[in-house]
Amino acid sequence: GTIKIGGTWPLGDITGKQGSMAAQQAVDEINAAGGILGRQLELIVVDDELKADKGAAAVEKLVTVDKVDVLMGGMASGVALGQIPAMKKYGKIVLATGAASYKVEEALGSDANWYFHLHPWDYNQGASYAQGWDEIQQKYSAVKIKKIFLAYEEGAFGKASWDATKTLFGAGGRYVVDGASFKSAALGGGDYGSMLEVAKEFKPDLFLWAGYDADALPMLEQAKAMRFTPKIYLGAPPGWPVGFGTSKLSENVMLYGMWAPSINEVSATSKKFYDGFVKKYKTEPATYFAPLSYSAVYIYADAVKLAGTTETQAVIKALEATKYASPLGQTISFTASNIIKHQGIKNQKILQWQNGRMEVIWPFESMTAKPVYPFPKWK
Amino acid sequence: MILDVKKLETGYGKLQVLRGIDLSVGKESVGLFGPNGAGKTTLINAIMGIVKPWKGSIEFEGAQIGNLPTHMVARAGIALVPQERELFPGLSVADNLELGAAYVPRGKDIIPKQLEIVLTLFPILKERYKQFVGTMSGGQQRMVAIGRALMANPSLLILDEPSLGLQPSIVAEVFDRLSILKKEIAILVTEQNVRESLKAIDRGYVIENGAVVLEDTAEGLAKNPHVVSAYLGI
Amino acid sequence: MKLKGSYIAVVAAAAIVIAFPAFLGAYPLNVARSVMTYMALAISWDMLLRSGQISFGIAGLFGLGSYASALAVLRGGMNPFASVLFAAAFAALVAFALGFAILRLRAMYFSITTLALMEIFRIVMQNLHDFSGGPEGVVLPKIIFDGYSPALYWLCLGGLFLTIGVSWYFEKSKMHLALTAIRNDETSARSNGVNIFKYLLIAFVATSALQGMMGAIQVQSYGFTTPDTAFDANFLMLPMAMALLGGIHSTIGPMAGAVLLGIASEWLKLKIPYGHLVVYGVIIILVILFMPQGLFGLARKAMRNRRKAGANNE
Amino acid sequence: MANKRNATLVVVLIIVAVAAILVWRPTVLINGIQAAGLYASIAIPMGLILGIVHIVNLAHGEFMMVAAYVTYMLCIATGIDPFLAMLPVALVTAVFGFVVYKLTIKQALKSPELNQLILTFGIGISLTQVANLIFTSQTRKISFDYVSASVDIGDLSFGVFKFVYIVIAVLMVVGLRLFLTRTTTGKAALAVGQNPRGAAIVGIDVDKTYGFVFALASALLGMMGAVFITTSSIFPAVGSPFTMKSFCLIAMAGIGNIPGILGASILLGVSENFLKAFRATRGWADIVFFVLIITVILGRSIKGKKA
Amino acid sequence: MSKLETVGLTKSFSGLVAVKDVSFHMDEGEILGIIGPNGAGKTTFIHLVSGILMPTSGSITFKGRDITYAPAHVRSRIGIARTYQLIHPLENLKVIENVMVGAVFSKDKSLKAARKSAEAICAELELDGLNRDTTQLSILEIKKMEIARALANEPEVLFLDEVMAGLNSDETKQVIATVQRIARERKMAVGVVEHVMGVIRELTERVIVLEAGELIAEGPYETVSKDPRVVEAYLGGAA
Ligand SMILES: Nc1ncnc2c1ncn2[C@@H]1O[C@H](COP(=O)(O)OP(=O)(O)OP(=O)(O)O)[C@@H](O)[C@H]1O
Ligand SMILES: Nc1ncnc2c1ncn2[C@@H]1O[C@H](COP(=O)(O)OP(=O)(O)OP(=O)(O)O)[C@@H](O)[C@H]1O
Ligand SMILES: [Mg+2]
Ligand SMILES: [Mg+2]
Repeated sequence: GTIKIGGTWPLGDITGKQGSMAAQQAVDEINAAGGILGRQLELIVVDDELKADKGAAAVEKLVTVDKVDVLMGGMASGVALGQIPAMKKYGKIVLATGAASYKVEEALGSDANWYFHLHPWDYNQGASYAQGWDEIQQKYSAVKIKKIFLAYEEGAFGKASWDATKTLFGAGGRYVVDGASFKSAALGGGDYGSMLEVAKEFKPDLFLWAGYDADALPMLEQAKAMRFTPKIYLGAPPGWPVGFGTSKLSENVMLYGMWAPSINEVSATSKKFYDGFVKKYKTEPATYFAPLSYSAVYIYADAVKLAGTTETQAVIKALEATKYASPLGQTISFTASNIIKHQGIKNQKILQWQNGRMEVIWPFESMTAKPVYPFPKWK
Repeated sequence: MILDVKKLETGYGKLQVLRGIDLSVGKESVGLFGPNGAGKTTLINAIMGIVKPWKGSIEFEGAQIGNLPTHMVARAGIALVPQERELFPGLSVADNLELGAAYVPRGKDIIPKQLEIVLTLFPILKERYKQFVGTMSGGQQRMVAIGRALMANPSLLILDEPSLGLQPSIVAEVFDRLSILKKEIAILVTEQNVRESLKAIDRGYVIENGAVVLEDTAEGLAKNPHVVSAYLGI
Repeated sequence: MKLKGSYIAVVAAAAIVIAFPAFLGAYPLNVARSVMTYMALAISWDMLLRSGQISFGIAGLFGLGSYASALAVLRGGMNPFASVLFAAAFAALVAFALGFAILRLRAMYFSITTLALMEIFRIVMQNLHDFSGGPEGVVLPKIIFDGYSPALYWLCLGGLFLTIGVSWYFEKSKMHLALTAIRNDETSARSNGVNIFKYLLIAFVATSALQGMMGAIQVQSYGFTTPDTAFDANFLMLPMAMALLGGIHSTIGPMAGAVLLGIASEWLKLKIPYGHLVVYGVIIILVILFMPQGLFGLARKAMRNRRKAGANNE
Repeated sequence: MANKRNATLVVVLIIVAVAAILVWRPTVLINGIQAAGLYASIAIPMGLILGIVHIVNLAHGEFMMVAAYVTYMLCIATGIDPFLAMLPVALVTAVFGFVVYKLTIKQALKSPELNQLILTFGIGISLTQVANLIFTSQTRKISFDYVSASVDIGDLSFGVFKFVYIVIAVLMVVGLRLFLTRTTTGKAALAVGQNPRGAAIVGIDVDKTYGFVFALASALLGMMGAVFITTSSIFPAVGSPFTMKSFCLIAMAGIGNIPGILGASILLGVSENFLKAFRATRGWADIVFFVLIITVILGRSIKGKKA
Repeated sequence: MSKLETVGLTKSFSGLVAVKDVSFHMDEGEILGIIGPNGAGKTTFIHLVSGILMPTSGSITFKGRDITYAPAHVRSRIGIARTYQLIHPLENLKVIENVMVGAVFSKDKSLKAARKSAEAICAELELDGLNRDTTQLSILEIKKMEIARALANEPEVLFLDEVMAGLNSDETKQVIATVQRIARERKMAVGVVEHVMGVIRELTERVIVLEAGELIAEGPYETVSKDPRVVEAYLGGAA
């Protein structure tokens, strides 16, 4: 029979929708190349609807009804928390493409050796950025950062970013950190005035906002109206609006991320993934969840090949030996994080919008352009 | 004949109320009597297009109106004082009266003249011109309802128990007014206050159990023993 | 005679439902839990609706119950089972206190106020970072019954049975007269000795306790809660839609509606992975347009017609 | 009655405004009024429908979302400015509102209000999800230079473009007030709202009036949706938070009190921004919205009891 | 001894004084007529006495107990019942349940006992088809049902606000006879508001006349109906 992969993503959201599409793309590619161990792969996707109970039911169904060999997917931490009891019960291999919150790791506990977390934890991300800015400042002497301001949305994502930023940048007195929350436009907010006022008063060298794509342009517009011009204007949303690069305001805005089409230039896998995706679906991958989910399928397929079986313990062993040159422009392997044993990606990328494209400026090994600094003052 | 109802049958849902009513009104005042639940209001609702006829026909000034929606019936020239009054509680007396005329043909032109008539008939309405109708007493609201229908200057005026809740002196005035009006327009009126209304009508029908059981002139009815015992006792 | 027959039917149905774990797998049990949770919320919402008050606070009390239970276990070291009772009592207490202020409100003003209260609960939980975990919520050290599916199912079923029982009592006792009178005509009710405030308060407190209890059962079964999951607007709108779909002002109606919508949503999702919610929305629209009385209303009508037809034949 | 309600709102409003200036945060007023304009101009069309057709349109925000997408597509396709698109979009949404009314809401008018509530909830889900299928959840936004128009007073620089919303709101209030109290059609609409059967009896076409009110409200909302895309990103769920906000504002003003909606919006906008101006209270800004609503509603009910 | 007494009872609605300084009393077993022009304040007066509205000033005592600000349901429980000028059926309850409400909540009867006494009252009023929905009733039946519901409260004082309005004379006579009989049997004080003078003449021993909120005349109908003020303000030429 086929090797069955069970996927749960929020199919109504662009992240999950394209994540599941990219996973299907990988499955098709592998099947076209003859499958694994002479068997074809089959992807069964169930929508988690961004709800914990639905996500849990999806896991129960995939395991007990469809009898899948492996589970993958995921985006929101809240859903992952709901799924974990069911996952624990069955001990099936899980390749998680989402769930950044450290709470998820707490809920998993240290025994969950079947859980392979591809997506970095929130604290991994923070540490990675701290490292990134250190290295950038060393390399480009013009870049000097002392004061960092974080604007964070009121929800779990923003709050986690704020906690991580405070501890990672605030410690040791290297940086002066301040922050203010705002209500994301994605949740009916969209007024950044009072937050920007605080930011402007603080006169940060680096202004970072952690929100959603809906906040990207309106925040820039309001910042411009208030003549707020930090040296670095940096955003960390999970995705960007359609055609953000075509806006004049986008020029030289920096961003945190994992993937951009420009990585095609430095990674052959990325190019293969990108071209395949566009050809198959006639649209661009909009967020990193697509290449990440694509990677999850390949990582599992490689492990099964290596193990020569789909038997759980053998595959876990094989997965521990993973070295996958992913479309994210970096090689993925699993090492321990704070609690769990199998953490995949730990570092992020720093990118910059230049001429309508997202260019990687750090890490230097996958760099596609030099940073433009400072962020140009408004005309 | 201004109104001609032939073999009318209708009811609510599956419940049949009218079982073949024949009735006509010319330039005169016609009374409609009958016990509770006989179907008087139902007949009026059918004429107004509030309930649809099942069988039979309703002709008004030579045209079939049986299937017209209510607002078209009103615009054709029939004004109604409903039993339940059906006023606009959150609008003032002024607005309630104005709306009585606003949607009938040429209604806007006659507003001042009709207003004069109504306010003379019910002086209290002039005093309470800006009061919300919802806060008025039962009888005052009845006056607004009668006034609103008069505003339209209709060719057929239908009054469903106009005296309900009115003080005796005003009841008398209303019927006086109807006696004058009947020279110009057709009037169809239902009443439990038969004694008073007989003074104002030319002819009358007695309806029982959804059918006409008696039709006679006002004098004829006043002498009819059945009418005397059932309707003129008090 | 007839009464006896329906008792037997109810007991038989209950027995079958209790025995479900014997022949159903983990997945159907999980779906059933979700359906039962919504069912209990729908019934409890309907119980207050019988007085004419449309509460928009279901999700608020559900969420409050979730947090009360989770925090009692986490911060107070309470036994998980005790925490379910504690949550119900806590929700009842909150409802009792709030009831004095808000039960004088009617119609849309009552609805909006309950909605606003729900938002306030959510914002408070979101902002009390140290106590309630803030936006990221709290994770329990372990879930009840170690996640054993049948046990979780029975726990949820217990909550549901209790809800049905209370609702049934509301239907059969003088609560029925009181609530219906209040709904139909308060003035008339008052003039006939109905202490409106007292009965509204009883109904509000009882339904709030049930909603809080279901929230606690949910949190103990999943082992975590966050403001977004605890106060999810779905816990507000779906129970309402279910009750309406099945037929309001009854116990059986919301039950039927919950089964129908709950299973339909799961089934649609599997059949139409992308875009099932469009169909879901359309189903709601169509049912309201073509079955304004709900399933139960339809059945009632059919029964009445049959009885009439029978009577005519005699 | 309505005037009294407004008077209360005005008094509270003045107190809050004075307090804001006292602590010398002029931006509290600026941001507050800008936010208020947006709230009010979205809520007013809903208030119109609620006041006359007595329907709580839970798809209200979704109607605006549709208008926003229509505007977006139009602007992308033709390159015109959203302000120019206002009229064609209003036309489209008027037709859209009318069709939705005819196909669905009209059929449920005789049912209890709860049916209408759930019906419009279903319409809302369907609209959001259709938009999600067509456009995905990824947001869209066109940038316009004028949105960042700015004024400097001393050290203070602030955006002025968003004042456009308060202008729109005021125009709506004045226009609707004139329409409802001075024109026969307006009075007829009120009459239909209070007693449809009575309205039919005097010759008012009830169905047409409902359809008209729906179309009018949708047109207003459509214009609003067109302007909305200048300052806000759009995505399928963009409208839904505004449904609840609008509903709350209307309740605060009292049903049928359209000027009150504007007053309530200003009160809320300013108070919200007042809390946002301080670090300690920033996270609680949302709560003020709901606390105020409850306070005002309860306050009114107590006063109503006494009267 | 007076059952019910008011002293200086006044109610104003933002300026408009609907009931003005009314002092009156009602005695055991008497049937009192309350008449007066439209808008005179009769309904408002009953609202005040039954607790649906609270007075602006003045006091109300029932069997010596001050009840000026007692809530409506309390007054119903201690023995004041009423009907409404506009009908108030509880349309989601069956006819019998409508009547039971009065017994269950005013007299704290069990459902069973309440059903029994409701059936008895309905039989007395010749109201049958007790398992019907109220929408199937004619006006006469609804009015009977509302009287039955008020009687199920087992009141000592009962107000009837235009209950005969809309009934024909046959039906009116029937209702009058029943009310008279029950009032006598139960020694109940009854206040009757009517515009049909025949009813007042038949039914009442004593009449009070309100005009513009004020009590302008009091006495047997025969005397009052000849009072020039009453004739002018109320009866017109019709008397
Ligand atoms: N909306 C309705 N739905 C169902 N049945 C109704 C409705 N309206 C009236 N009926 C029934 O139809 C019958 C006739 O009622 P109708 O109101 O026409 O009588 P009526 O002669 O006007 O009596 P009344 O003197 O009480 O006004 C009654 O038995 C009544 O119960
Ligand atoms: N809520 C209110 N607001 C303002 N005025 C009111 C209110 N309720 C009643 N009124 C006024 O008080 C006066 C007395 O009304 P009430 O209903 O008591 O009269 P009534 O004697 O019962 O008259 P009717 O015989 O017409 O029923 C009327 O003028 C009425 O307009
Ligand atoms: Mg009638
Ligand atoms: Mg009266």
